[in-house]
Amino acid sequence: MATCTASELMTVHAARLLRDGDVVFVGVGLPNLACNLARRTHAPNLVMIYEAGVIGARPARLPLSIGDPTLVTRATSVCSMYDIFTLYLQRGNVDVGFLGGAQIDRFCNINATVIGDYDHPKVRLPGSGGSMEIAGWANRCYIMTPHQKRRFPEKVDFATSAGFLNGRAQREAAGVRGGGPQAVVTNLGFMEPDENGELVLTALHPGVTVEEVKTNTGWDLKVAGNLRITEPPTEDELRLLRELDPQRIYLS
Amino acid sequence: MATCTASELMTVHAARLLRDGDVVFVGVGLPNLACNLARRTHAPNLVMIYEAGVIGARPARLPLSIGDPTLVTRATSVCSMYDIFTLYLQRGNVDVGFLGGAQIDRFCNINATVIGDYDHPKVRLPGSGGSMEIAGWANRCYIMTPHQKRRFPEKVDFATSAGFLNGRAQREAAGVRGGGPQAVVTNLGFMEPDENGELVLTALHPGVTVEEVKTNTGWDLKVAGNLRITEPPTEDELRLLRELDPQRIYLS
Amino acid sequence: MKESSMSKLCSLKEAIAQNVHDGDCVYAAGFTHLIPFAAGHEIIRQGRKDLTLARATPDLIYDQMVAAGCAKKVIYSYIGNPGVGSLRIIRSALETGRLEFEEYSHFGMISRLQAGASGLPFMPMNQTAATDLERANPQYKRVTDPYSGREVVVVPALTPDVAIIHVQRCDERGNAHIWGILGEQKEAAFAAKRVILTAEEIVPEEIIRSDPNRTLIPEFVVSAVCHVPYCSHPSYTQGYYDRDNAFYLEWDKISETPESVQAWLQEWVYGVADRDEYWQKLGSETHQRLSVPPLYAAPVNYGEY
Amino acid sequence: MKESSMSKLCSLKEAIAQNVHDGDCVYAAGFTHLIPFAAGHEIIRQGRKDLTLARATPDLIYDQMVAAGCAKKVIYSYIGNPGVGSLRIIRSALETGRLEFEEYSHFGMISRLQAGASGLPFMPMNQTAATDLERANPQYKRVTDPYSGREVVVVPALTPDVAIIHVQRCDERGNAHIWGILGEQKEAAFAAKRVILTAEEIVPEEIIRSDPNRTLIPEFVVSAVCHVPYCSHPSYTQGYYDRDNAFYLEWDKISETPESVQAWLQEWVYGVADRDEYWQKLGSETHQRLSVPPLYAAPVNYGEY
Repeated sequence: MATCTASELMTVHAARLLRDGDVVFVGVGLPNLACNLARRTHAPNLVMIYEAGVIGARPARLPLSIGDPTLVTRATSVCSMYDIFTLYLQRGNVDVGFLGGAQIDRFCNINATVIGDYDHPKVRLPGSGGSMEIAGWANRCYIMTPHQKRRFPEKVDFATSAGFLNGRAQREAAGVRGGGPQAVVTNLGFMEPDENGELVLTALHPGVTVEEVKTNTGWDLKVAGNLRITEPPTEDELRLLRELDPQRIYLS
Repeated sequence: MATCTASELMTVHAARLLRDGDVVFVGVGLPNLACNLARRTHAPNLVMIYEAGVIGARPARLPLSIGDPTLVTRATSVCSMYDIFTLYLQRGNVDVGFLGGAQIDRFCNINATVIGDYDHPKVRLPGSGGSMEIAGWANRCYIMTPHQKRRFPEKVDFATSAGFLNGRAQREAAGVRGGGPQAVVTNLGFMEPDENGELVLTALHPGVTVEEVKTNTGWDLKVAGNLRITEPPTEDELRLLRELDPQRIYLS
Repeated sequence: MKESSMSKLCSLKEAIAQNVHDGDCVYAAGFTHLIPFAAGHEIIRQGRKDLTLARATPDLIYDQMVAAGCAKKVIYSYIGNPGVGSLRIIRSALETGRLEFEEYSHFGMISRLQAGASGLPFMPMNQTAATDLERANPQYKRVTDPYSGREVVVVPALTPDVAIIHVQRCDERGNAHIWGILGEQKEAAFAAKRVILTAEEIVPEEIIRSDPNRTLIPEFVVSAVCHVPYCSHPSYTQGYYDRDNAFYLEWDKISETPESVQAWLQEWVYGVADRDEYWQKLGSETHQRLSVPPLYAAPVNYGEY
Repeated sequence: MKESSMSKLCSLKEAIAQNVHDGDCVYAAGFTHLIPFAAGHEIIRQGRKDLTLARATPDLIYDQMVAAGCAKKVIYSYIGNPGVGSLRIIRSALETGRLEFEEYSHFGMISRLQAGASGLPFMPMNQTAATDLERANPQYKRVTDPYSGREVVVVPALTPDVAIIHVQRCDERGNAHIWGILGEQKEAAFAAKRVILTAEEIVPEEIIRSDPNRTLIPEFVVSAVCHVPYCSHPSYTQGYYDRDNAFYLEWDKISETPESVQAWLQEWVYGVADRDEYWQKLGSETHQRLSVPPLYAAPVNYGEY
């Protein structure tokens, strides 16, 4: 089994979740690497779109910001931000969104706004950016994040983006078009929402124990009956991935 | 005094109403000729925009439709129809609109929809096109039309575009941004709205009598206290105008 | 899966057969420019019925489709023969009640498409003070602006079953460059459930990717890509050929009687297999008359990043 | 009046002096691309106060303007150093309450501009199921869709006093070609009451008119036109120079202490007269590092009609 870093492990597993032909709303960093890895392996027809208004990017170098000019040169299309959020995302043309935040809770709601009270916060985070709408309207959403207790509280201080609110029925009542989060990929394994929208442990990476995951999760994490052990990254996947970030800016 | 046709007379007078720097929402036909004449005389900085989404057209030949390709080649900008109606017209970037219709009434409301009842009309006309919004939102509107009784009823069968409704106060209550019609230019003279929004006769072309105008108007037309006689078209104006439509497609 | 497997290239005949069904709402887009006449003619040849024909400016193509019995309803904002006068066939069908209709202003019509394209249920518009059309068409409604307390006028999203969009060039997946008058091409493509793209030229992906800001329609809203040169005659394609104004005038005469309309359809629609045959039949004098000398845009440097 | 009399060319110093006043709401547009740093620095040099700085992504330029004491409020949807991390100065000013703020999602922010640009009082957005920000910011409201009875979320129009827009090229009247990432450039220009255009190149009108579909901003919304090459460094201008990622990383260090921030402002803003001097001061090694080989778009034929 090839050795790899936590970032590499998460990125390879996120890449595998993508399907050929998926239209993916991408950010910089690991999601960008996961998409490019998927394009070079099982999903050559993956279409990457960026909130800056870039569609079908073919970056020749590692993009260092969400508006890197290498995303534009050789792209299929460039449109305004308003068009990206209306014609693409709100209209239902986006299959997959990647989400991230400082906190993700039991029902997979995400906080990227504040730690503490909104008006008098302990920490003011960057804010929603595109994620409020991506979480609502992309067909499927995935989250990649290190598995740490402070990142997984029972309830987020502020729900910037909707997972399943207090349960799947509540999300459905809001009538949003997207299917919501499908999986949280961490360095320990996978958590996926159950029929009620609650995140449960569904897979462990090789060598990880259930106890280890529970210790690093802020609520009493349920474990799926059919708990899987994940397939480790292949040599090929790691080689291709490392070629995408040769200076290990994101893979460190 | 140079002799000219009714169309030439109206077009020259319409051209004179335009100011240098005006942004004008133009149609084909006489309004297009009036704008081009103004550009070649007193208003070189006139900007012509078309509902098709063309801004700053410089037609090298007489445009025969509102979407003629000669309007695009050498234009300043081309945008979508949605942008023309939002960013340009609704936002208040249009100074002047030209309007036309089968009927224009006492309060300068315009009918381009039906003669008779809407559901069982005697005649179904082309419909609003852009005129409903132009009449509401352009700063100033002008109308060019032959002076015939059937074109000037007391009340339109259908108000496609708003003049002053039943009086200026009523238009103001609707809160529309545009100033409404400023003048109706006919082959007999000018009618302009008074303080109540009612069209009154304000000018006669040389040789025309008040009686002649009244006979050709469908309501008891008031005559302004300071009734003017218009300055006839100059040789220069007629020469430039005729150069714009050498085959006399619109000037006949 | 190989990238080439994503090609959507097919004949216009196949594209219409697969994507336009009896009873569909069709939006054959274009504002004077890029009107997909070839697609309208193919729909006539395939004998589609009960279509709802939506479009700001029905133009001759809908007049012809109504004459051929394809339509049960039109949705429009201006029914005229642009630059000429009336659309005799549609007008008469409306006046006699043989054709259902829904009428808007241009802005109302385009706002319906914008809502449909944006995935929104409606779009707001400022009041125009003219309320007769609002009263005549119950699809117009009002909503109170919660900031000022004033009312705005709203129209509901339009999401046609199929949009037909003619473009200057696209790749075989359907990424399309459009220039010249844009009308409602982009909005119709995003609003529709299916999109048939017809193109003057099918070009390698690299041409499209050399100028991404020119790409208004992306592959993943496109169902079929058809190579149909001269698709828009008697309308035009900016940079490729001129508008045939003579035909617009001629149609005004042809459409004076049902007999001459049927004779015209027989000769120019039923009587030809496809657009190639139609274009050849027009003859070299017409080809010559509609040809246009080139005039190129200034270069644009994207940079080799 | 001669056409040349419509030139709006002036120095950036004059443009800022005439168009940006204490207390104004300023929208210095750009999404990573085309950020008008030179204009921000000129505002700092002229000592403007109490500005409301609106922009989806405040980026380093607003961090610098806040550090220089120009701002009393920010309106934003993402406060970060793009690709690097936090905007330390704004974040700290927000956390300590020294800076007022209004927060949206990107779509909320851009919808506010779209409404402002369109002359509409508000824009509707579909619900996202996440309602905490809606509750935290009373500018978010709801309206009932009259067609379905369901609620949509709305935001009010944003009409900044002045927008500052950097473009690749424009003519001296302000007709501007933009390519690459468009962000909210067009919407900000139409939404604002005044527009300052900064351009890499001032070109003859004929260049602009050779490609009208590339013109996103027309002269008649523009108040001033300034020729400011390299205006966007450390951001970039597509086709003209690269993004200076090294500086974005460096700012993360500089902004760790007020002393190093003030020293930086002293050296790079107060200590230089204008952008020319700033660019020369950066030195040939940086110029070299940010230069980009050309890569041109495929030709586009408009036709000599």
